[in-house]
Amino acid sequence: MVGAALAVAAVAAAAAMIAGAVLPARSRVVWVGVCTALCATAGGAAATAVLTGSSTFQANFPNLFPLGGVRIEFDALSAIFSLATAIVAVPAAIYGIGYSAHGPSSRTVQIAWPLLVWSVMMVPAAGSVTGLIAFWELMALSSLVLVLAEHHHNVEARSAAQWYAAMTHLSLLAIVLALVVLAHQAGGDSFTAVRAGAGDLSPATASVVFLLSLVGFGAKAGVVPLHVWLPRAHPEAPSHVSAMMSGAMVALGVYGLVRVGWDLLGGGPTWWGAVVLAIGLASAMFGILHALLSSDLKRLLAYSTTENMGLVFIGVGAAGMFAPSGNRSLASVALAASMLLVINHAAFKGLLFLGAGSILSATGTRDLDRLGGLARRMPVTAATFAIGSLAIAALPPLNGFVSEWLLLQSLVHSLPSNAAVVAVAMPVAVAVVALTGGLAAATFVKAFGTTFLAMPRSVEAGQAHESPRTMQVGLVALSGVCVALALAPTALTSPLRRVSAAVGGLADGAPIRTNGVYLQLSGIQAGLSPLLLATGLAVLMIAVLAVVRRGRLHRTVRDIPAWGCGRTVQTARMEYTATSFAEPLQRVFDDVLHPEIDIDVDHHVESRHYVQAIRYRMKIRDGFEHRLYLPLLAVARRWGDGARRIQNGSIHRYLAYSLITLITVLVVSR
Amino acid sequence: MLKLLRKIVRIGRVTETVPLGAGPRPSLLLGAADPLRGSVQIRQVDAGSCNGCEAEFAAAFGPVYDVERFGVRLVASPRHADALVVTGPVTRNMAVPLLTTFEATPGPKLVIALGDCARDCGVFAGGHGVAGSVADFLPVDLEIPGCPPTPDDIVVALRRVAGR
Amino acid sequence: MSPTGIAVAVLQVILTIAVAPLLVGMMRVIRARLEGRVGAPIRQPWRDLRKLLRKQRMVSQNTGVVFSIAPLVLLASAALVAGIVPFLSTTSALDQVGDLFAIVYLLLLGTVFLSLAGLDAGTAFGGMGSSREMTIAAIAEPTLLVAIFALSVSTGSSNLGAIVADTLANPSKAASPASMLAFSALAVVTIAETGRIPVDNPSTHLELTMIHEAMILEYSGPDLALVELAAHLRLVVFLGLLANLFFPWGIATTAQPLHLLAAAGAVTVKLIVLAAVIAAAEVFIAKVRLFRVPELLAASFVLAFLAVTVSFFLV
Amino acid sequence: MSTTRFVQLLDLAAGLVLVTSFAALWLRRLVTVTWVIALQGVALAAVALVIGAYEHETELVLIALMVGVLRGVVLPGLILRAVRAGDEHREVESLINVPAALLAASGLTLVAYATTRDVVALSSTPQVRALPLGIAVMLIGMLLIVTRRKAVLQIMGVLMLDNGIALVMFLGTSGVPLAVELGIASDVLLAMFILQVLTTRIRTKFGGTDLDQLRELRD
Repeated sequence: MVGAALAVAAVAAAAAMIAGAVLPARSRVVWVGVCTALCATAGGAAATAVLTGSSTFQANFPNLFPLGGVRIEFDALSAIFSLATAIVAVPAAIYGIGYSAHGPSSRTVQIAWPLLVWSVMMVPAAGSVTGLIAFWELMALSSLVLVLAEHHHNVEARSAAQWYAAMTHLSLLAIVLALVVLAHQAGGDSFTAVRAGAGDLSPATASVVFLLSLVGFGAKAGVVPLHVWLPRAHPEAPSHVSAMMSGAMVALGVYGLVRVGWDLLGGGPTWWGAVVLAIGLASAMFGILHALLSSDLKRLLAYSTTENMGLVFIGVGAAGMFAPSGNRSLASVALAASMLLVINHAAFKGLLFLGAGSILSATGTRDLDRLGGLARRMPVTAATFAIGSLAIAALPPLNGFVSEWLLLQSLVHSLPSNAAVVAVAMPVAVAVVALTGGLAAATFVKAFGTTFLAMPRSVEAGQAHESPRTMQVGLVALSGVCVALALAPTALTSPLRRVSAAVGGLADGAPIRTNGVYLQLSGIQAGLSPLLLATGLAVLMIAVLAVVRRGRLHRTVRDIPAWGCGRTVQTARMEYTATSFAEPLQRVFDDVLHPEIDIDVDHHVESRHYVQAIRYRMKIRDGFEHRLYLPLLAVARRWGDGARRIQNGSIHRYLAYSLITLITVLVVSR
Repeated sequence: MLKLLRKIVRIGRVTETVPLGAGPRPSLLLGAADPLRGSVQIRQVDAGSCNGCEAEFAAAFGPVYDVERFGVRLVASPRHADALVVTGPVTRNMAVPLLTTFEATPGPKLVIALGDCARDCGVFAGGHGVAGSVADFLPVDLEIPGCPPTPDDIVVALRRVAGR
Repeated sequence: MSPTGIAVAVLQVILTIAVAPLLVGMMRVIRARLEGRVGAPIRQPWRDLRKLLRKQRMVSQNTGVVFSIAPLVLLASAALVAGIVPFLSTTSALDQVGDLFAIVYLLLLGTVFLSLAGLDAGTAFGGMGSSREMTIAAIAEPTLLVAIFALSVSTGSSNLGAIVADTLANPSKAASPASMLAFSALAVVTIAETGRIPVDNPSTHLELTMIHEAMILEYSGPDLALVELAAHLRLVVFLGLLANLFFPWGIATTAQPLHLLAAAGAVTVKLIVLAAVIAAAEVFIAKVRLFRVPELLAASFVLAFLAVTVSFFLV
Repeated sequence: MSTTRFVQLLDLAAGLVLVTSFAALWLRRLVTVTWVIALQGVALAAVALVIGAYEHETELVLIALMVGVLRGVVLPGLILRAVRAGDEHREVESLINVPAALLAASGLTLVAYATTRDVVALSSTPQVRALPLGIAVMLIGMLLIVTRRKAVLQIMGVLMLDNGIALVMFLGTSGVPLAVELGIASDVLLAMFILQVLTTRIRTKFGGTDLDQLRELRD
């Protein structure tokens, strides 16, 4: 069953790529979309089979590459990530049909897109070092091509692609190093062999491997300080690709980290978890603060991805801290929170990026300060974006809340603990998660409010139309997933139990128990029923409506001007913009963010007491980029300039280099 | 803080204990089924007043007259209001805002013209910037004469509106 | 989820809705008395609400669905919380439905909807109110959750019923430093979240100083009634939480009518005391500048943080 | 006094010492900060009193009274005079903003707890378990000294630091004489500091501490 589904996925991906290569532009987009959706569905089916059954699927292709084969090992940990991929990929592929029709429909893009979906699906399925690296690189290359999709009319895309290429290869380098050390020690390439051989590693080597994989996979997950590519690359890619990258691809960073650190290496000392937790805390805070102050919709979503990956890291790190001190049931709760967040994040971030794509294609802008009033022009997009916003802000009764709740429960019940570092870290972690939650609510009130409510702030926003059917289908499907995950997270209890059983170094047992309605945690006296919360809210709203019956005595007056304190006309310029909405919080976090603010005042020609115009510009630099990367780049450039002197085009000199090399080789290999 | 506490204890209640006007009066304005009975929210509009009426109006809400005890309260938006209290002659610049405010008030609603200027432009009648009295623009339900009216007058009038 | 449990929950919702405006009316009377005035009678807020329900509803152009459903969500979320918090009895059916975290996020849901409604009309003041409300809500969040952390450390659960039962069983816990620190932290947050002085002035008429009022400038008639009732209800919910989490005495542990009656009396007394303290304190302090509010909330955060540290290390 | 009551009272008094040090970071008016410091002195005295009463040590009770008078009344009184003698800027000026200072202080508290874990684990008497509070107060006192601009506030920081040391001594040692000697010595030193600041302030304001001119002040 699992094998057949994976085979269907591979065939469908191949069919999509062939369709992308040979069909004419018009039908190409449709067939690529359909085949990609089929590929993702098949992958999702395989993942579901593994998560609901109890078997691990294995297959060997020993002679796929000249030097080694590829092994497929599809266990519950793989499956949960493949499921997340399927959740975002199927709607994104359908959405892509409508989106690409008037946008990125070129052959290159249409070939790269199914390849990306398939490789993201298959990275977790890889059961050997070679396989993992092969799929990883396929994923990196196809996504790089897709980031460059719109480079013709977008200069930003080129610089984004450069950053992305550099970071992704740095990441690959670290991953290859880590895995090669592991495989070398184990004397085998398959994960089974590596797992068996990891026991013989010295603690120091294990820690080095762990840190290398943390760098490599952390860069893919976009956590601080390796996040710099993320807010550049995700906004520039076509929106359904952004959804795929943000919803599913970055999560593979978490997959890799858990797989290498706590499955292959079998877990390590408490400080591994502490480091992951610290990175998670920093990423969550950093990501949400920048998302809050960003007025570019897709950039905001990209920074929020950094935040969410930070939260996932917090869960993984907390689990990594609990497990060595023997609190394994709590560790499984923390891990379950992370995994649930990965699934939820795929659903709501995919949804929000698709929504952003609809807005972008309807208005041509993603600048929040130029949007507004889209709710009545694009009702489907507005409704689905609202669901996504509420979900990502972790508000009940939507799905984001369930994972946030699990995460908080696992952090809160860590005390009393006998490890000092746990005792110190957990209050800080709870505070950061709480602040992140509050700021996320503010961020998405801003994002939804300034995009969809009130009056349009530009002509383009005023002339927007609802997007084509296929795009709406994608949006509605993903919001349906969000709602389903919100009302019935209990369905995920046994899959999460299998995941925690699969990660031997971290967790065991059943993190969540359920009787179908309530969620109950192992070892923690706490309950939650998202379904009953939603029912309660709905019942109370209906009750209020029935009791009050607004407009019973008097007809409701509609379409009157808003009350603006007696002023005669209301224009969109009087509205709060996204920038002004975030201004109080920007002031609060002034010392952390150091925004650059320019205010230009133009005075009236006749008297300087009258003001003609005031321009306010606020720019927030990415502190890491500014302080860490740019100096590094400057150093690298200096080295590059030095190196250029060696290469001056003179054939004589090249011959001389050859001679010197030859002599050196002779001397060395004497 | 201690000083303030001592002051509170020493001064006690300063509100006039004798009810102003005679006893509670039936609402004269909206009939027996008066929805405003016992609760009147007021939005005050200065249509061009000299601020004399405002000073007296504010005094009516102060500790001594305390019209709030009859269920009258000032609010910040005409959307929350039941009655508009308009002061001053309606100046050219305030005519449109006054009408906007009236339109922004949900019904059933009342308009109260406070002071002589609001009734008939008072001493400003025929002035350059004056567009007319309040009645020229809005249906006035109640007039409070005086230049300015005393807080007593204002309290009596507002009690009629509140029916208490 | 037993029928009696559901009955208790429904009873709690109805009682808190009935009591909330009266409590606000009482606070206004206390304030008036301290200012040397007589003040409106205690039942005045109910009169106001009744009148608002009979008034016309106005919906301005540019607004949409959000503007219409925000009052419903706001009131429903506050009412649901009123059903979950153990006001009368620890046997409420909703106890396992949501814990303290669920309560915090439910209240945040209401805030978020009201903020969106403030943006919906597109007026400058509405946006200003929303922006400020979200600012305060966001930076109050850590205090709330860390205070909950402190409470649940000693009990081992974040479920309200469990915390209340635990305090009932060990009365000395109420006087422990952790509990007192958490109480002060939650008290500051209560003031911030319910828009009282020194964070917000509920009776201001000056738009520039408004937070809560600015968001609802656009509501009229029945909508306004719902928003105001929800605001009253949130105040009661917060005060009730403070009262019963830290001083749970008098609460019923069964669902017998007599016990419930006694519990209703006890919780009313506690609410009156807390409300009176807040109302009296408001006379003595001035509203702080908006950009000093973070300092206030930082202080409350520190209190909550200390509560966690102390509860873990000292006890 | 029963043991549970003793633990509660001790925790309460020691907790109050810590909370007052946070309050001193939070408040802005110099006069209020001085009052808070005085309260801290009283709380410190209460700690000594509680321990003395529980262990029936008359000496410790006497010391408690002395500490209460000295740190709750005399030293704050002197500081108050120094504050009043200062210029009109009676608001705290700080190098870092208030929320940051508060967060830093909570971080210091955590550090205090984390570093004293081993000591606390060694003997778990209620006194020793409250020991981290004293360390935290010391650290916050240091923070106050480092971050504040005014000499008066730095004096208050020193006083807070001193309170922290005294708290640690009350909680950590049962050797009373040492506590007395150190405590008195540091108090005298502090008084000297304050007088120095006071005279400097008077000098900057009136151009010197010339006695004749000072007499004019009285008239």
